[in-house]
Amino acid sequence: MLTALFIVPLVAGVLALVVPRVVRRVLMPITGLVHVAIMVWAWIVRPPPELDGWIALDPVGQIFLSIASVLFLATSLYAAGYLAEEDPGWRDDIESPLPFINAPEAVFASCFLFFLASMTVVTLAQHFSLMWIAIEATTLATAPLLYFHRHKRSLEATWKYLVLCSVGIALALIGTFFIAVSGQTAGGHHIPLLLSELTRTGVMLEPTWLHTGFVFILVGYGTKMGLVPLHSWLPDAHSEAPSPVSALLSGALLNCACLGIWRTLQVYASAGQVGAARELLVGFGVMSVVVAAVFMVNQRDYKRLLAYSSVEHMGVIALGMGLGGPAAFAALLYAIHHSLVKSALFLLSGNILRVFKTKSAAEVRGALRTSPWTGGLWCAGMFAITGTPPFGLFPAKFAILQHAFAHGYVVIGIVCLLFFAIIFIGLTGTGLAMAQGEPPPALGGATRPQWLLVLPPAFLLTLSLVLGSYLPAPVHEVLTAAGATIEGAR
Amino acid sequence: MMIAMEPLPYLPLVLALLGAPMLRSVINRTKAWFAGRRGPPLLQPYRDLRKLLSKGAVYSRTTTWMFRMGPAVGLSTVIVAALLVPMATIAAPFAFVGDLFLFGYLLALGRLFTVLAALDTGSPFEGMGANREVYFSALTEPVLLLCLATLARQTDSLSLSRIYPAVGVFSWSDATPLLVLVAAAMLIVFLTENARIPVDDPTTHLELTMIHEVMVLDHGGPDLAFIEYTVALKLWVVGQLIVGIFVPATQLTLWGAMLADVVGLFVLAVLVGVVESTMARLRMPNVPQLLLGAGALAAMAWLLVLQVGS
Amino acid sequence: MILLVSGLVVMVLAGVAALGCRRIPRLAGTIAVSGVLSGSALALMGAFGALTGRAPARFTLSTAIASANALANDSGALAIDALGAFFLLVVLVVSSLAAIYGLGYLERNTRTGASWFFFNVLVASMAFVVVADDGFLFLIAWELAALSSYFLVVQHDERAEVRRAGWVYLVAAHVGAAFLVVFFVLLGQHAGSLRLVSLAGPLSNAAPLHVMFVCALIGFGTKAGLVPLHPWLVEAYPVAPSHVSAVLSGAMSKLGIYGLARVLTLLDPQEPWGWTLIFVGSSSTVLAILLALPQRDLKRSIAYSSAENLGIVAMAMGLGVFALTRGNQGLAVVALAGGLLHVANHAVFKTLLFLAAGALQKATGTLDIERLGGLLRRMPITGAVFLVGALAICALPPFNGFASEFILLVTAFDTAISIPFPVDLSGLIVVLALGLASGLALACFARLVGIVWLGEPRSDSASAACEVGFLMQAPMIVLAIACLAIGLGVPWMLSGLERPIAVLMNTSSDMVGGVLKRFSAASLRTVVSVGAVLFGTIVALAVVRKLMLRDREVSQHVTWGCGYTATSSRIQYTGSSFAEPITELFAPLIPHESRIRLPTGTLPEAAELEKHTLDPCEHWLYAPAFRTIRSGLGSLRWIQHGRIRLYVLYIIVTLLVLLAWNVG
Amino acid sequence: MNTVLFEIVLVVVMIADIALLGTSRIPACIRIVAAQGITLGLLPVVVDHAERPHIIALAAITVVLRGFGFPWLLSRSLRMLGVPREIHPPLGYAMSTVLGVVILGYCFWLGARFEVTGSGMTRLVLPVALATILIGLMITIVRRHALMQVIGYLALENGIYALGVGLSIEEQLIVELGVLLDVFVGVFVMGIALHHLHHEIERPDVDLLDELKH
Repeated sequence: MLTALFIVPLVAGVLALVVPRVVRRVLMPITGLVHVAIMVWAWIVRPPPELDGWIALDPVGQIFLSIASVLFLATSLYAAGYLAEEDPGWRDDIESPLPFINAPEAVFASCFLFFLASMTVVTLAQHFSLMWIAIEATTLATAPLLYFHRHKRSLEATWKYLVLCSVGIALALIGTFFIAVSGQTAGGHHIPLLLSELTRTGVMLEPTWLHTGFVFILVGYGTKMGLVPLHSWLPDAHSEAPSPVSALLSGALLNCACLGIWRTLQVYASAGQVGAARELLVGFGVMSVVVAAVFMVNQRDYKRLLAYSSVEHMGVIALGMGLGGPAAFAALLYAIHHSLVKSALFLLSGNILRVFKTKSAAEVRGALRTSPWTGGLWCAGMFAITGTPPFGLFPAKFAILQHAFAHGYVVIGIVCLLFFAIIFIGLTGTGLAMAQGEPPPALGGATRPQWLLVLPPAFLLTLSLVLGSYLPAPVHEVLTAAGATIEGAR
Repeated sequence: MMIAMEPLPYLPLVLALLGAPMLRSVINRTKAWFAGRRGPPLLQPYRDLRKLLSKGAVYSRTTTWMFRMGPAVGLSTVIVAALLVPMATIAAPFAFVGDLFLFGYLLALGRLFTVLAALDTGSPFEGMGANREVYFSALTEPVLLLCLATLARQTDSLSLSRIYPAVGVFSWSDATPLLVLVAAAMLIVFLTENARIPVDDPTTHLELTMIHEVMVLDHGGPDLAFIEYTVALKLWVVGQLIVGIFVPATQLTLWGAMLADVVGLFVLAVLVGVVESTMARLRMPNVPQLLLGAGALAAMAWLLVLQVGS
Repeated sequence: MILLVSGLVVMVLAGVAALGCRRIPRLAGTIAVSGVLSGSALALMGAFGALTGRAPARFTLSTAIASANALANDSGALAIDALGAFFLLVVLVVSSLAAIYGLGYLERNTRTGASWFFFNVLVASMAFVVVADDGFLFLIAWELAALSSYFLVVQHDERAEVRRAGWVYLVAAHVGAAFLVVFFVLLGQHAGSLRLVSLAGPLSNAAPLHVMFVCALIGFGTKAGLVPLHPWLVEAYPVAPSHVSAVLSGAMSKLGIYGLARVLTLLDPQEPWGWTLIFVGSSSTVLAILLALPQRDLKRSIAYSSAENLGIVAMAMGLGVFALTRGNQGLAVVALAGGLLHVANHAVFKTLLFLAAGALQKATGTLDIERLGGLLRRMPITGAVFLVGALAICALPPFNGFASEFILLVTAFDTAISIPFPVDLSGLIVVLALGLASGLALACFARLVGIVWLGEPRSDSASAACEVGFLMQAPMIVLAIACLAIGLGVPWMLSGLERPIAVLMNTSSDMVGGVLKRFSAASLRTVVSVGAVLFGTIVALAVVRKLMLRDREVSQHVTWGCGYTATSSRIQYTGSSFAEPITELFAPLIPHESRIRLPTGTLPEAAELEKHTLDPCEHWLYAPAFRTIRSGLGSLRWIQHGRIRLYVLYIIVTLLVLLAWNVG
Repeated sequence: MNTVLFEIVLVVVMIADIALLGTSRIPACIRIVAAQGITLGLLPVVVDHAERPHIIALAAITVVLRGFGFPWLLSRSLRMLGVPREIHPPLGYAMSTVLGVVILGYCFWLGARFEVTGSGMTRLVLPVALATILIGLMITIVRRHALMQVIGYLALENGIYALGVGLSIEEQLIVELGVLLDVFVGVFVMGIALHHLHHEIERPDVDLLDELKH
């Protein structure tokens, strides 16, 4: 049944290439719905491993799978509305004099579905190679999505995304080799690259190879995850992609890369060598927060603003992973809420872009008046993403900071708080000004909301709000179990 | 300490109510003597008051009840303030911990109403006077508190009725410099509070240079009588705080001390007259400097007290 | 406790209902306000037990929040003791009155649904702050209050200055909360739990007490608006709708004091804290009132005076800390009583002033005092209550402001007399600061009353003003009566503070009660009787005056202009010139920017002088700091230069460095 | 396994790396990478005695793809782009060569830190593979021509392949498949992107793609 999780979108993706347009637009949400249904079913029955244990649902994977699944459902609904609003022919670009055209919608829909399939495999994969292949496949599936609007900027973004992520993924492959070798040298017999095997026999792994493997994987998947200074592609790609794609990239894809690092950390922890890895993660985390702050103050492009905010949040997640213990739990909680909120924000930014026809934050004014729903949700999202209660990022952030202080990372805690404040200033200063004030007179009065474009982000934000104040017991259990996997009991 | 029920403590109040206008006569006579004139008769202030009280009134159309309230509130505050000040060894009718603050704040209340009454007329001159009044009093208030704090620390007491008799005891043998400083600072406060030279000139005829007089330009009849009486009473009451420092009340008999107190007040009045005859009014921008100087004196006194105490 | 929680829930639900029927503004307002009133009534009934001395009550919300926060072991708990009940009373009374007023104030507005929703959430979350037993819940409620009040502040976001003010407020609130996060993190780490109310006892000396205190002071001081953390307040209070300004200043700023008070129960007071509080408090007191003086915007001036009054409370706490560390329990009781009483008093008269300013704004459409004047004739009730508020805030007897300042002055003198060097200096500082501040406050409010209410109107809108409706008058009248009632009923008020102070000092309420009783007997009762005598004298003199004038000729004429009869309203003294001499004297403390155009040439054109007072903290501290941060961050922007080749280089260099570090 | 042959192969790979850094004409670079690919295609055969048929098959595919498929694609793209050489390389050819040597040194230093047991590995595998990887990356940095980026990437993939085969990891099939997928994604998708790039910018210079920044 787990196999169905990725077979369904795969088949749907192929179908999307051939079916007529009306069916295609419905196909995406339906696939999302089926996917969510299977995902929920998996929460209830806890299915056993499949394909010789290469595919299984463990707590960490389950969390990331659920995120991807829910996000996909929301974004696919949005995408249906989005595609309906898109002008199919040549049209004027908002930032340059040259006109441009969209890529075929069929390509978009099928890549969108392939993207889901590949992400699903990432979350389910128990074998390092399979996971690597799946992450590679996400790159493959997303590149055409990025280049949906065929103009120079999106091409540039796609090019950078491709080159940098390919380099990253290649490094991750090297890391995977090194881990394989570390198992090979242990007393003449081979430890397969299955997660369960590696964690079971962790102590037998050869440390030097393991360390080096981790470094390669960290740099490799870290590139995909957007950790500073490996993040350079991220703001470009996230800001130039069509909004539903940005939402999925930021909300789900970064998590997949994060999962890659998490898996390696699991092996590391079982080998009892987790110390050095932690320092690296903490370092990357802090650097990401700091550098993201640099670009979030005075950021003129609001989609880039959101993209840098993703860099920051990935940094915080890395920090949480690095601190370990309850902070790992918090990091996972953080990842959940970040995904929900950031996707909602990207979707909303699409609405704003549609109304105001500009990505320059300075030219967007009075979104609350032109489109009250979008504007209101945008404000809520701004507060949610900066970790303001009652949204769920706050408890997670608090817990991570608490452990930073408790584990003696006092300076790091203070630096983080300082830069969180700077980020708050940068983000709200730009974001709230967009919602408030009088809109440019050319736009006219309030427009009726397009429900397909408003409900998905509203749903995601509500989910974050609810989970922020009430975390159901099963979720809590799974989170705890997942957090414990990088504990390094021995 | 409680509210006095027997008649004796109210005697100083009666004295004040009766004798206060006389202080103004003494000042005027002193100034007249310096100017080589004979000056008005000693009872002239009483006559003025009677005359004013028997007149009708003219009110500006701009004014409201605030203007009419001003003089009454001003007079009430000074009368009540007089109830807090001891005379000789007689404790004030209301004597309690912290009465010195109430004294200061009562004067402030009266001042506020005078100021508001002035502003109520909408006249630019009265506005100016009001402005100067609040400006200078903002600077005198901390000085007065500091002076009283010094005395309080010296006598380990927080009530005027305890401080003043005690000042008489220790006074001049062991704390002369301290008392001189306090007295000097308080003299400046006294002159400012009562709108005398060198801060204000009550006899000037140019509105632009006035402080207190310009504020009451529009008042007439009984209201003006209230104001004139308030001025006189304030001279008496605040003057007592200075005179009290010099009178060694506990060494004298009750009546002797009372007499000394009254005499002291008239000496003070003469002193004011001398100051007014020999000095010119300061330029307005220099007044704050004088007040800050008084503050410096008071601060010095405080430091001396600390030195002694520690 | 159930009553309390259900009261707060009622409030929030009413807010949601108001949001639901936002298309009918009048209905929305009515629902929301009745929610606030009934909720407050329920909550106060619930809290009554705590204030009158039964054991603190506890209530656990649910384990849901507990699980969201991985570590706090007793998350989600609410508890109330006497200290919390006192602040709850202040918060809810102020909010209820402001809500009634708001119903009249927002009468003709159309977009009130959201406004009422946020108002109710604000009130409920402030109440939650006070009853939160768990630091984590405290933070959530704290931030929620900040957030909802932010949306209230920016209600008129079409104006640029409102947006700016709102944003400054938001940033200040966030930065303040960040310090609180550090405080709570350290608390959790060293105390083992985040309990605030039902704690086991003060924290041991092993914890970094000083660091924690400084964090708490900055965090809570920002909310209270202590100098130099006040600039947000003077931006946000004036632009908010007036009933919101009243709640912000009357209730919300008190939460900062509540927080500080809690901190004193959680940590063992140390002597340096006394100095810090005295220093911060006295500089707040003097600087804020000095800055209140030259403001042209009426509400801005009142907002500055808010910082002044919270400074007074901080000084009271400072004296209390000194007395505690020196073991002088009696003095500590009196100091803290003065502080808490001033909290209540400030809530009363500052709410009153903001409400009256709002009425003024509604009647005239402006808050620029240079465009007002002569309003006492046109709005007699509002004018009278404003005067009462002004008298109270200038600490003039017999109003309530005097009562608390009097207690504080006595404490300061007592400190100066009875505690040895160098602590006695603190008493002197307090005396001087209070003396100077009360003189300046007098000047400030004489100016506000005189320029705004007296004289002749300075603009058409001012001369066309008329009195506001009953819904707006009633709360103001209640507050004005409260000013006088508290002033005259101080000894009885103090006995009500017995238990809160006992909680604050961690001692028995009998001891506290005894001290307060002695203090009342020694002076407060007499102060009250002097007040009564004063009142009687004034009435008597007024009657005498009336009788004298009864049969005489009383005529009306224009104001005496020293011979000049063609007076107009423009000839009046202006607010700016009223303030100028004093600001000039303190010029080194008050930066200003001026633009001057001198008359030149043979036929000179009109000359011009423009002078704006700036906030020193803003001008010398925050603006440069933010500029530095901004330019510092800006100088790193080259990192993202757009050259893909170098991006690859970043990856390689990272890899090589990590490899060398990890393997070598 | 034949150690001598193995080492000869590695040395050839190494020489190709340095040559790549020192060559300015892009067709020549394509040929060098192709040669490197073909040489590497022999590696599994050398290591594994060619006993398993699928190894042979994979080796054949590798040779065909790396030696002929990709070079053909690249040559076609080059013709389309129309600029056959690097213009104003950010780092000169002489300096690039020196850099290549430095990288080699670094990799040998690094390689010496690893404990090499297992079957079929010489001490040369790790440093040479790593050096190829790094030099491939270096080429993307010190060359501005868009095609050179792809070539650099191809060199990187060659290095990974060498590493995977040389370390003879248990799941050999996975390694081969992975590397193939990787190289496929890289070259094909980049090729498509190159095709579009040709329409958007006047010359194939990646430094012209700097509109998105900050």
